[in-house]
Amino acid sequence: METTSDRLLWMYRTMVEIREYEETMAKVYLEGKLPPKIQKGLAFDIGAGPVPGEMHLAAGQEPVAVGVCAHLRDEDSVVGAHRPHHFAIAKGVPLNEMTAEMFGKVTGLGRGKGGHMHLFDPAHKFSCSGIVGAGAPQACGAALAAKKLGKDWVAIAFFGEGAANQGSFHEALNLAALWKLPVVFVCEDNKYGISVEKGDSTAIASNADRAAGYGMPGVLVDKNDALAVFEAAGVSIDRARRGEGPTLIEVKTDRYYGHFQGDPETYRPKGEVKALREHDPIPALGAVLREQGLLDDARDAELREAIRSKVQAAFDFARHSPYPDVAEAHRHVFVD
Amino acid sequence: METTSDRLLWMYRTMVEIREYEETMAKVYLEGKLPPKIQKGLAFDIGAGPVPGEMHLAAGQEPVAVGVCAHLRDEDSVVGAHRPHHFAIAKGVPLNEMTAEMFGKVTGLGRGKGGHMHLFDPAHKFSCSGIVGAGAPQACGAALAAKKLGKDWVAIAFFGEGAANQGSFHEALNLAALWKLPVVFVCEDNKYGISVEKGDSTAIASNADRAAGYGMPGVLVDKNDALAVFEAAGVSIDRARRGEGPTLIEVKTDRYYGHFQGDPETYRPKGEVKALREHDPIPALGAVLREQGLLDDARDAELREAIRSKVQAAFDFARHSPYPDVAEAHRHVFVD
Amino acid sequence: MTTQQKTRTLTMAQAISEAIGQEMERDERVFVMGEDVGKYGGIFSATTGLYERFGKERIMDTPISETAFMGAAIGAAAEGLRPIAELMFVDFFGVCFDQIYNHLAKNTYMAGGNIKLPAVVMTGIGGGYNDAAQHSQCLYASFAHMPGMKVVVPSNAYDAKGLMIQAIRDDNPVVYCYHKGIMGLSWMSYFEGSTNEVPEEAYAIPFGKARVVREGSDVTIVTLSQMVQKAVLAADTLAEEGISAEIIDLRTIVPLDTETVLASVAKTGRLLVADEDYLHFGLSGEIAALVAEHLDTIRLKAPVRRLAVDAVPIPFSRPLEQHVIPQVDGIVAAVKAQLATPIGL
Amino acid sequence: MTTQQKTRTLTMAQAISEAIGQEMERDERVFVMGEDVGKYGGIFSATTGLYERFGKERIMDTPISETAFMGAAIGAAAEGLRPIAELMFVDFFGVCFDQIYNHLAKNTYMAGGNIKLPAVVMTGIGGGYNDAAQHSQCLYASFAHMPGMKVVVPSNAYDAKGLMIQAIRDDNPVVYCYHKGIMGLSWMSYFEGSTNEVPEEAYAIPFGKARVVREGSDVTIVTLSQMVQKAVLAADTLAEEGISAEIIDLRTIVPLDTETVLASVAKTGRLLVADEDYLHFGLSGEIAALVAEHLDTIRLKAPVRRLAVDAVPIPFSRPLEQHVIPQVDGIVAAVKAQLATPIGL
Ligand SMILES: Cc1ncc(C[n+]2csc(CCOP(=O)(O)OP(=O)(O)O)c2C)c(N)n1
Ligand SMILES: Cc1ncc(C[n+]2csc(CCOP(=O)(O)OP(=O)(O)O)c2C)c(N)n1
Ligand SMILES: [Mg+2]
Ligand SMILES: [Mg+2]
Repeated sequence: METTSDRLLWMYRTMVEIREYEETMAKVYLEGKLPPKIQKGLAFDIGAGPVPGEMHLAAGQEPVAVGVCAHLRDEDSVVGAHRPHHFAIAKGVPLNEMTAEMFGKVTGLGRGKGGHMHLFDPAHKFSCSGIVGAGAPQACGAALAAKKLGKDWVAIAFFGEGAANQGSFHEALNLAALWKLPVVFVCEDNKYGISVEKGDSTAIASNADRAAGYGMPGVLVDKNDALAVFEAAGVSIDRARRGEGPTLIEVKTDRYYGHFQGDPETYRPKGEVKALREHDPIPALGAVLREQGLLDDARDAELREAIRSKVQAAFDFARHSPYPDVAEAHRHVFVD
Repeated sequence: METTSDRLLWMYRTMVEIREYEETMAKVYLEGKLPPKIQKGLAFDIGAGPVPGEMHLAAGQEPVAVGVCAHLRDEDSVVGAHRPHHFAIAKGVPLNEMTAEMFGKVTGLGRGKGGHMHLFDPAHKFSCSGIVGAGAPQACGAALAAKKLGKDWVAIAFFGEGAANQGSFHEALNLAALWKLPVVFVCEDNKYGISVEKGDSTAIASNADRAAGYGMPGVLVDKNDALAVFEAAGVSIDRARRGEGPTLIEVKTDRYYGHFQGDPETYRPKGEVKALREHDPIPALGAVLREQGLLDDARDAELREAIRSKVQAAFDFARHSPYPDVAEAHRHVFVD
Repeated sequence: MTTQQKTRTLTMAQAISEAIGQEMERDERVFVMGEDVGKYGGIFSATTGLYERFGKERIMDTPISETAFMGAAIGAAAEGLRPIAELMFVDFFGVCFDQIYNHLAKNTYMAGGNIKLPAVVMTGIGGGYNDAAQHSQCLYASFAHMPGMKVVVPSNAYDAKGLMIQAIRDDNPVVYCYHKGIMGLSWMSYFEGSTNEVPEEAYAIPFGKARVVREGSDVTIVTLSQMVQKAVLAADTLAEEGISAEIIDLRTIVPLDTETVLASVAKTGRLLVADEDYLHFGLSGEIAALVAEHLDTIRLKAPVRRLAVDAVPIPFSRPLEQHVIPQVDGIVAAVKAQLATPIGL
Repeated sequence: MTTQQKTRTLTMAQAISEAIGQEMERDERVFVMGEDVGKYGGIFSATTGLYERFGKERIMDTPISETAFMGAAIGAAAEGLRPIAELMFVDFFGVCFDQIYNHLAKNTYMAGGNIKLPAVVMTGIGGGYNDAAQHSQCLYASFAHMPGMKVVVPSNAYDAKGLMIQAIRDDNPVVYCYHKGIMGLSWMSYFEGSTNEVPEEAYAIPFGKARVVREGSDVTIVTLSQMVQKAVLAADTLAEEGISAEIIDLRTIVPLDTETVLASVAKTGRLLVADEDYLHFGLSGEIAALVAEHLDTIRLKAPVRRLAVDAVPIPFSRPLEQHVIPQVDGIVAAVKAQLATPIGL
């Protein structure tokens, strides 16, 4: 990614890829779960189908992932949370192994033992966790390592606005600021922590205002826009890379699906998602690209087709990969 | 405590009492520890003497305790930390039972089972904990109860500047602000968390500046002065009592002893304590009282004598109380 | 319970929320705090319908701040309120365990009995639906290991209601663990034996009384929570082969009904502990040790056996997960192996 | 170890800081984080002298933010560094256990072995000096119960050094528990048996190998940490009365040397577990269960016995504290009672 146009195009393509991925997953996830095994009262069986277990999709939140990761290198670390696909894709985690992991296949990133909230790709320095708020301290550790190794690597901690009320948020921000660690904290404010609205969980309107409590810059990106994120993140990441310390960014973004697949979303005002989707950030960036002559219908169709194939291939790879042998369950508690 | 002069006098008397208590404890604590049991290399035996175990004294920090507690009633709650004597005394915890507790006697507040970091006096709504940062969430609970019960009680959480970097601090402040709880958070900045200076633990100079991150008032009392604390606390406590929500106060104060008795204090600049003691807040408040005609040498001598007797009586009570029978060890894990 | 009582079949989730609702009506001091306990009705439906009935002052959604609201439960309980704090998944206890085990569980003791903390920590446990290593654990033994908490682990709706009412009325901290796979949720396959007849009126089941689910003579299966339902299915299979298994549902592990366990093992001469928690340093060891301490009065016919999650995190992949969590056929196999391993004389 | 080696008598604290210093010299990636590990040298002197030698970039005082620095240890270890994070008292684990048990301990597994986390969590354990309920616990079993951590519990300076070096070199998370009452601190009465001869050069003691401290024929005392020193004194007393006790110092509880335990109990026919952790659902139960699972090959002469802290928080008051923590005379009495309780035929 040399020029800005390259990056813009990369952001667009990656957003399309994330969206395609999430929409594909939303469909595949339902396979085998509906109609469920005959059992009284059962409407949906979370443990069934090719992708069992919880599933948190990030459609709508693509700008956060691409706007930040457009600035990153392989050696930079990203720590995500329970809703990790957009970050993983933007960080370059290979789709095949990532998808296979979510199918529980031996070809997966973690040989099937991690699952969708536990994607580890050391080659692309990506990790995540199902525990809300757990990632920020770990990102501090990656940043500390960079500093100790004399590298100009940065670390990104992504988390939700709900996570920003966890004690770990506070501890990590204080540590990062105190030790001037090359870490950027990126809070995705998608308005909800499961069913709880931000106003019912957070004493102030923007987490960016919490940065002052650590003597670090706080930046609010108040629209779900890849370019806006790109700019804010660029400044912060450069700052971190120069050794000038951490930044806290909050981005207002939108969650198009339920908290997890199967979420009845009764807490959500009717029509909210429809309204949000009218401000879809992907066509918005597409329009910018078109204005700049970087995109037209033909190129768009072409890249979408390529992405569809790539995503399809990943799901095929996952589907056709074998499950691990049960002996695998007893391996890797410890490295040998 | 009706008039302001009554309160001023109370603060003075209580500071004298706290100081007398801590100085007496410092002496009694050493009994039986020095010279130690003959054992190679042993200079001091923490488990020996009438008051075994850790001992954290608050001499020098009296203004924080009295300035806040001068505004409190019996029904208001105070949650302290590992250095709790000044708060307990200012909250009206009876000296006899408190001292007996530190001696491990059956007449103690907790029948000897708590010890110096675990003083519980439900009659005066005082509690504390040896876990740094643990008190603030509990104070929120007391405040929540007041709200639910329709009472105008307030709760105070006292903790050190070291504790303000714990996750619990952040979580409690957010909860209190979000739920508009009648709680006042009071941070004692005595410059050290054991050996670690504030600048080596805290990313910003004053925790009062962290209040903005919760949308609550933050107040810095930048001198170790009872009147200054009294004023700041009055405003905050009244605000809480009126149902207008929490406040965070930080007070710059001074620790005259080591972190715990036996602390070699090698991390502390030579002469620091001596310099601090030159600004002793007790004679400072005494001078104000004298100016206002509330105190003279005779009254001072008289009240000091009364306090000395009271403290002496408490230590005598503790000393002459019996130890619990060993069967006591198995009681009160659960209430009956 | 008299036979006149009106009963209906309820899921365990319904039984729990009914119990909480009845206690909230009886006692104004009872209230609920937790993540998504309000409008959502609890991720595992333990509070369904309560928000609508009692409003947001008594069914309180919290920020994702487990330390803050567990601490708040302590402070509120000390003032005489009776909070129920939901820890959505027990797996999250690591972010707030200090408040629970160092304070909620110890303050009464350290206060020499001068304060009481009538709080219920209610939490979802267990795996089997592929929620992986951070959302599938049982962990009840980690609470039971620490002094000062009662630990309740129901296996069915009837017990769940009576034990919840007892938990709320108890003046001590109670950790109430419901297994997600027996709640009777509409989105998770469950063991139907857990959905059973529940009286409409409030009733309390005393703590420390195990239930003999099924009498038998060849082996005692000591178990709890969802595993009770698996043990029942296993016993059916064993019975077909002429093996008679006695099943003991512990129901509470603090207090632990040692008498019922010892009497049963004395009778059958064989002990199998079937547990979904981690194998080592936990519940199954405790039950085995209990028997080992009584070998002067109990004559064993076979070595003790333990089935549990053997020293691995819960793997995500479905075949691996089903392999590491003991299943019905594993119980059957363990009993048969035990019968084939006599203690030599 | 050859006999030519130069040895000196060191306290356990000296042995630990020497081990860390030697490894830090050998390997630049090793560093220490924790509260008061720097200028102060560690509250229990586990890092004494290291700040002066290695400076504040490698001996890092942290804020009182255990979650932050445990998390930082994970992140740094994933990048190839080898952090040693001191949790000042193990009692504080409740504020940061999520980072430890859900992440440090599980990430390698969830990554299918694709990442390694060579971190040491070093922590002070134990009571006996009246530090009350929140500063006197052992809690090693709570770590050992969870998969993914090795757990080391040395009883003397020689072992402490070799096990610390092994811990630092191990590519997996290791929880290293030093008992405060055997560190040989100048301000706390200690068991002198823990201060012993230690070679100057670096050496590693492999994990999972218990040490037979003393051979005997009448009873096997399985123990660890400070309790080993108490057991030795108890065995001296017992020997005077003609009772021959074999003492096994587990040294590590994950991995657990089951072979040595089983072989010894098979020989003596009696097992006493002497432990300073909580009695129920913990270490003593695990050891008892191990034997109970092998009753087809082991012939017991007496029921298993366990000595540990019996379901109460550690009380502050000196006589109560000394009563609830097993002492030398308690071990003596337990062995005698065991000899008086034969298993009838
Ligand atoms: C410590 C912890 N508490 C609670 C949960 C349950 N939980 C999972 S996701 C979630 C909401 C998170 O909200 P937010 O941080 O805003 O992220 P979003 O889901 O909106 O992306 C909750 C409460 C958890 N996984 N970990
Ligand atoms: C969770 C936790 N971490 C560490 C400690 C050990 N410790 C006890 S007091 C203390 C320093 C506290 O500093 P501060 O909050 O400033 O209070 P001060 O001692 O200065 O009054 C530390 C680190 C503890 N008790 N609890
Ligand atoms: Mg959110
Ligand atoms: Mg301080």
